[in-house]
Amino acid sequence: MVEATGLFSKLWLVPALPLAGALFNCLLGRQVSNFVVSIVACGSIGLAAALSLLLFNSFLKLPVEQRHIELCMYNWIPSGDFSAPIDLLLDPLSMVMITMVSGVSFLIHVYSVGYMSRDESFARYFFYLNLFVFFMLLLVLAGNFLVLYIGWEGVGTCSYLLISFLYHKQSAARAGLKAFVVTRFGDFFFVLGIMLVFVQFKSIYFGEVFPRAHEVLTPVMATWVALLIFGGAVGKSAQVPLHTWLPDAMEAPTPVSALIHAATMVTAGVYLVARCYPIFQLSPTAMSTVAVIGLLTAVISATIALVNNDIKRILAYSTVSQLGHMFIGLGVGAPAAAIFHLLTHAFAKALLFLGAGAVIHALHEEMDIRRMGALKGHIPATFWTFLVGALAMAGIPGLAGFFSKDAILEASFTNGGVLLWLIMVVTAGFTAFYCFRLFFNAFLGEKRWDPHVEEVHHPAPVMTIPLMLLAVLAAVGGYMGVPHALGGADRISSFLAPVFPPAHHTDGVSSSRLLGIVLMAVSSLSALGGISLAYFFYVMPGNREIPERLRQTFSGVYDALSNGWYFDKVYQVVFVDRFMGAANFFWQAVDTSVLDMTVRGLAGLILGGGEIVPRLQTGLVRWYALFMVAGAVVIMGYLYIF
Amino acid sequence: MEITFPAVNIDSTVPQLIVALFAILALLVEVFSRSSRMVFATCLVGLHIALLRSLMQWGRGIPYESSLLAVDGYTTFFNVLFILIAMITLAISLSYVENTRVDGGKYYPLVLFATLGMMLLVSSMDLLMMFLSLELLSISMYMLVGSQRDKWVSTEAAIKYILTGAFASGFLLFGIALVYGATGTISFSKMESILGGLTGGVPPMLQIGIALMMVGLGFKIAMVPFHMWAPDVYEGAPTPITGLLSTGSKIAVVALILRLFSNPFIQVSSQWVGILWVLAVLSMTLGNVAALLQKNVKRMLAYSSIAHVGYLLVAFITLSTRGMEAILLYSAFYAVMGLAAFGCIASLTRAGGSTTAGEGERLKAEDYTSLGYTQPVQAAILSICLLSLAGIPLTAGFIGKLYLFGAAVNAGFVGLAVIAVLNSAVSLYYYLGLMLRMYALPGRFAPAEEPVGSLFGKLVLLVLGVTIIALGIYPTPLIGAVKGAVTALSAL
Amino acid sequence: MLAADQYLMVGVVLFGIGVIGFLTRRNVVVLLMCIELMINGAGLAFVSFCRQTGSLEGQVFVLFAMVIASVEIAVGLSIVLLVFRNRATLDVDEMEVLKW
Amino acid sequence: MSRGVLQYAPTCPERKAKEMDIAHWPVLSILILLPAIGAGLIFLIPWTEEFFPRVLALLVAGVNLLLSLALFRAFNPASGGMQFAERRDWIPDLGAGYSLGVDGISLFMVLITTFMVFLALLSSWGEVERRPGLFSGFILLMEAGLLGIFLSLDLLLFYVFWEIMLVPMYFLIGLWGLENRRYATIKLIIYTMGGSLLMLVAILSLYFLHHAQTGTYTFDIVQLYETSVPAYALLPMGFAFFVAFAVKSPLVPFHTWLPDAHAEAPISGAVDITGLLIKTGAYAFLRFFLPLFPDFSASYAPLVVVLALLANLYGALIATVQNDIKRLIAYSSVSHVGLIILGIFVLNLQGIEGAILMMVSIALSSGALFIIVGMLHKRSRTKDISQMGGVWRDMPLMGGFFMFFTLASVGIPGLCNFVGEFLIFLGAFRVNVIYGVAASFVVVLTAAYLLWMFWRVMFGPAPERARTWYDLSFMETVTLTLPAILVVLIGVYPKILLDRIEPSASALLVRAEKKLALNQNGSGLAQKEMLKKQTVIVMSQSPERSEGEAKQ
Repeated sequence: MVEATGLFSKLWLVPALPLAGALFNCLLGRQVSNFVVSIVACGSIGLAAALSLLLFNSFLKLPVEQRHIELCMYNWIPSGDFSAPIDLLLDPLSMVMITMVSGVSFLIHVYSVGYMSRDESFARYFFYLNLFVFFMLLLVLAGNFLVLYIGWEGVGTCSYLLISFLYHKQSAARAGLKAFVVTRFGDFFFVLGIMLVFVQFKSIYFGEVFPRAHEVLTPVMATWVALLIFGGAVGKSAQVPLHTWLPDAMEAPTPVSALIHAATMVTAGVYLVARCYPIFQLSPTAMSTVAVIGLLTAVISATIALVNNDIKRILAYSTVSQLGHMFIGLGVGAPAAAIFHLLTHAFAKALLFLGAGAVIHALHEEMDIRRMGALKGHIPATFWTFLVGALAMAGIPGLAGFFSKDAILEASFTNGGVLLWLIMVVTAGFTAFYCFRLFFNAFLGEKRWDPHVEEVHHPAPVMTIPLMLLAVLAAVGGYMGVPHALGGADRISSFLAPVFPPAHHTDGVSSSRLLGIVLMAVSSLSALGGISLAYFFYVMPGNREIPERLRQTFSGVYDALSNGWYFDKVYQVVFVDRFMGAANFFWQAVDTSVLDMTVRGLAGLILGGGEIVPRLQTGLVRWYALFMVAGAVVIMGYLYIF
Repeated sequence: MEITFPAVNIDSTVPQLIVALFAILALLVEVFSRSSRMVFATCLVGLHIALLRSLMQWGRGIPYESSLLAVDGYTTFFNVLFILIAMITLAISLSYVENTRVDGGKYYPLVLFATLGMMLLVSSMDLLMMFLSLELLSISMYMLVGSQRDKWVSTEAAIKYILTGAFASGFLLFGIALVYGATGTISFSKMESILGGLTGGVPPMLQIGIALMMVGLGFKIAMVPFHMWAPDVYEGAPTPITGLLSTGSKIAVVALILRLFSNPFIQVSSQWVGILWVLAVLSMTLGNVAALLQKNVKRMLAYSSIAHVGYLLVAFITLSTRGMEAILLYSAFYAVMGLAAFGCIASLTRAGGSTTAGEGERLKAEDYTSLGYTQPVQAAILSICLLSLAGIPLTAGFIGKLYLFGAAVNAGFVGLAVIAVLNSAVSLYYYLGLMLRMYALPGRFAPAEEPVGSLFGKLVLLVLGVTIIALGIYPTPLIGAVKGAVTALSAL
Repeated sequence: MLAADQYLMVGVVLFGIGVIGFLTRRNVVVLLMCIELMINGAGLAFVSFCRQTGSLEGQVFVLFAMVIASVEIAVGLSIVLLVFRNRATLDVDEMEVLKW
Repeated sequence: MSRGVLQYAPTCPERKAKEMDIAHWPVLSILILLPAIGAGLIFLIPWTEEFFPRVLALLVAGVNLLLSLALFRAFNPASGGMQFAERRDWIPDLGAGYSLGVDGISLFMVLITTFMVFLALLSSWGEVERRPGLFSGFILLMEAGLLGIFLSLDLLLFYVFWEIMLVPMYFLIGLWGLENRRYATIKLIIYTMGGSLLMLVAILSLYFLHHAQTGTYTFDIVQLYETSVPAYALLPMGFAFFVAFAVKSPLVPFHTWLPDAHAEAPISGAVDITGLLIKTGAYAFLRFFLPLFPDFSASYAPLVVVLALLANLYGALIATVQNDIKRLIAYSSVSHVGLIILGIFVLNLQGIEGAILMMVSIALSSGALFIIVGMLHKRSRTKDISQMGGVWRDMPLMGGFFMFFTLASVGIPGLCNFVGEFLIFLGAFRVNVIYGVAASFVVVLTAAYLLWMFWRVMFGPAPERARTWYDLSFMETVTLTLPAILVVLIGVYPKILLDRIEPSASALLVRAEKKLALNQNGSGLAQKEMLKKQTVIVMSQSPERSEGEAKQ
């Protein structure tokens, strides 16, 4: 481990700048004009992005063995043998992450300036957004588990705040609550994981835990630790069975969905697992669990996306399924590929969301793809950029998504087996289909707009320019990891290699070039198939009723899909209702009845005595005398007996 | 056979004599100058002289053996206490007597006679002396209770008191007779030696005798089940006299019981400790429970004083030095609290003695609503008394209870102590309840009301209130005195 | 002649009559008389004990007891007068304003 | 650093110079007396204008706050012993002394008390319509009593303050309470008085027990710590103490007085004070129960822990379905208190430090929440959540504060509650995994009920009458900003507290362990276990210590 020197000692500025921006907008945002607010917000993030690029630059200059820089700010929680300092860790993984996070969030900030321009709580929005970026950067820069947890909870909180940003909408409030509580459920396991790590290692530093993992942990313990941490990841990255919050989270303003629920926060789970990879490695059980969960998620959400009609929800489900792909990548031992996919997906999906935002914006908050169409002519910039994004997402050769996805596919073929690979190929086809179903419905075909839309809003340049930049990234982003199969150097995985112990994982070095190429061809074909099917259904005239007929014939399946496989309903019945029932029971029956009644009863008894006892006091002298005599007799009797 | 008249050391009994003298003097003053203020002055002067005289004996009790009177530290302690009680009673009576048209000329001397009775009772060393002084005390109390001649409740209280009282003293007398018969003597000291030498079982005659004496004495201290008279008489009697009843006469009898039961009868304590245990519990519980919902404040305090007798008994049955100290301490405290409390009620009386609210005496609890804002002084003092009676810390009552329960715990009567503390928890309800009522925030249109009570009376009350707090914070001096008195008692 | 304890018996009986009378009769004056009976019963007991123990204290006691009794009766009667003036009744059961 | 023994007078010569400024005058007595005197003045002087007594009260509270800050500055963090100790005889006949002292545990109780009292007076400034002067008098009285509890080193003195607290509390609820106040006051008395009077008996028996063993009568806890309680007396005595403290804390099932007390006390200030009042229970567990009855704590710790866990989850569960916002927060503090007690009775360093931090944090976060509810009540005249909703539209500033403190209570890292919570979880977890799991699960419930409450109050469509609910005034903003700053400070830099708490906490544990070792011959399997745990803790002090011993 290397002490931070030179430029690296300024590392803390990367998260600090967004924080500063956030504080400014929090304290003064209501006083200053929107312009100042946006300058401060975007400026702070921009500086952070620039700084991280500089860091990247000088980081690449370092020799590989020195690419592990820690910067300890101060000791946060010292208690006996436990101590959790605030320390930042810069290694290839976090380097890549901060660059991506700061860059993407800068673009989205700029976009938001245009998108939110008419919102009255402009400052509040940018306060939340900057705060989110701060926590996200802290998360990826964390040097120990607890700091990571700060960022982890922080981004969750900001996501909650931003989802329920439109506070007057009950649905938004509900979605925010749901998002927070569901992810908190995952965090519960994460906390346990952290404590278990401490109990095992007597330390929570990444620098001390991971190197010693293989000697400290017994296989069983390793499984426990890994699974607990993975629990956190499942919650945050919306994996089955905790995926239900993400689609609802689309209540948030679209840029927020782009930033938090596509590019950055939801990928934190992937980052976490990648970060803890040395522990996961020790437990095949954990690895296969990760893979299986990922696969389930990928398939389920992809299928749901096939039939959904809400433009943002389609993208949300697609996000979930892509995250599933990343977890598969991790599960089959290709963490670098997973991170690679994380990056490309971030670009592409951010692009798609922003494009969707532009569409929604254009059609006056219209979200249903059935009431769109023929936008090509109206908002060309959006059209072209969206096309790039869709292609990249579908994994058309040459674009970013292609390389990363195929890296994972290849790894899963070699380590996971043919069946896994097949399912993923089919899923890739689904992906291509729903992406272009969305695309065609929105931009091509005839107008199906809502009558009240007489003319479309044209996005301001602050909105289109980020789109274009992202489009470029989505297009060329893949070339950081051209596989060896295609004669590339796969720089990304070699760059990340020091983070992931060179155990038995085989991304990059595939068994043979031929096999690699074959696999790519097949997956590309399935993608093209999906696209052409979508084209056949939604663009070629006269075929629009085919999907209708399909829907009638397979109505059962359709309902299942359109209801998201009934997850929400089941949860409502099984958990929420039960919980409320129990709570009511304990309150009514136990607290106010049993416990309270005992007290009331006691008081009543005593006060009742207060009513009765004085009644002996009849006011009659002879009665009193009688009492005295009785008393005398009793006493004499007592003395006589004892 | 010849009668030997015991030599009486005049010097040692001067305080008592002074009190007697001035009582008579006061009567004469009343005859010649018809002003009750003169009588009042005479009595007060007399009491002051007596106080000085007995303070001169303070500490050094004259150690001398008489079959009639013992004059020792114990007596002196109580003499001082009783004289103080008498003074306070007079002080709080002054405005009350004038407001309620009581015949002060008879009233003040009677208070002195009662005091004399108490003093003699404490120092009496044989059953005869005891009986006589007890009767002196009781009879003057009978008359005092009835002294508010134009109020029926006062008269009814008097008749009830005298009927039940005389009935009780009948029991007492017969008990004395039986004890005398069983032991053949009426002198405590002889009796002690005889009972000490008692071989074999206790003769039934003695048992019955003790039982009957317990009836008689229990009546005077209003111990359950001989308490029935107390609430009625307390309610009917003129308020300062209620104070005297609940403090002076009760404490005097308690002091006597201490002397009698912890010296001669200690020999047969196995006989009566058990029953006293039961009676203590009964007194505490019944007193507190009955006080809970009382609408009449005087009556409420009457029940609470029954409960306090229970507390005293708790310490008494430990029969330990610690217990004795606790009892003396607590009776001193209780004297201050009780007098102050009834003093406040008395000083809230308006001229023209009808008993409806606002006009005349404040008796019903409703009359006390928001009193803290209309009559701040009395309300404040009364609250201090209530807190002290409830045994809230930093008041005398807490220290007293601490000693009482401490004695019980020390002697192993933990169960009894637990019952006692639970009782005082219950008692909080009515003490604090009254207090809460007194400070209930007045409504927007609370009727204005000018303060009542003479300045002199308020000053006295103020002194009492301060004393309660002072003793609660720094009781050490009093504790020293108490220890001296108890050593004197056990030295016999 | 009679043995001492027979006097005692008479005393006890007197006392008992007094008690029962007090409990059963309603006229205030009669109640006072009953008390007188009780006290005299006690006195008789005293005297008889003197005979047994041969000491004189008992006798002295009796004399004092008589005096006390008469004083009590005197005070009692004065209060009874007061009652009668107020309420024109001697029935003890009608004196129950103070209760509970 | 010196541990185990309590030494009066601050150690560490190199800090002497710094301490000279206040160390040589009885700062603790002044802390207690000042508010008492202030209250006395307010009660005794017949004020014509309600304004003056309130200003006086505010002044006194402010001075006290500054004084306690000076105390904090002069406090020697390195020593685990009692500092600024004062000892005089009070009732020599009983051996009761007037002895005060402050250590790392009580220091922060004192600070939070003075702070919250000041805040309570600020917040109730515009809120009390009737007799505000009298009100602030009672608040000052409470402050005196609270500080007395936290500072007294003499069992009798402690009991005196403990009892006396009830009176102002009773009046605050009884005089200014809402329609149901009578019932609330009765409950308050039945519970707290019943409990603490039983404790009085236990105190007395301990006192005589100590005399029987050593021949000296004393209430000085430092000496009473040495008393070894025989087995037959252990259960009843320990139980009496336990009940008294558990009622104050309040621990389920002795908690039902709290929701009423909170709900019926209309003035947020009063409620804050209640919030402080219930800290005395937990504090007493630390200061008196643990060192006095370590063997009781050891043998019954599992039971207590289970009870605490129960309280923790039960409170959260019931808070979920409350419609009265005050009751909701009251139940949430029942849940938090369960956590605190858990931290205390897992009997290790993290647990205890966490518990202390938690006490401070709850006082801040819940206190602020109560203040906000009070402000809301002042405008909306209702505590019924269903009457509210959409408040954010008209009161965005208050909404922001409300959100902030809600998140603090939810336990977001970076805000105060998280640190305490996490340490408690950790302490529980390393004693027994099940404890840790059960305790940690509350984070989900807390989030659920608090954010749901927030949703129902602040989000959604606003009622029409809400138009009249003006946003925070300047005074109110200040009132809320002060705790907000502390919440962040403690959340971000808890080291300030932990450094000072640690020596005292470990001294506490070491003492308990020592006494336990003495009573070991009295045997009892649980005690042996406990001893093992203790050694774990004490070993865990030394940094050079190989892992593995903490493997459960």
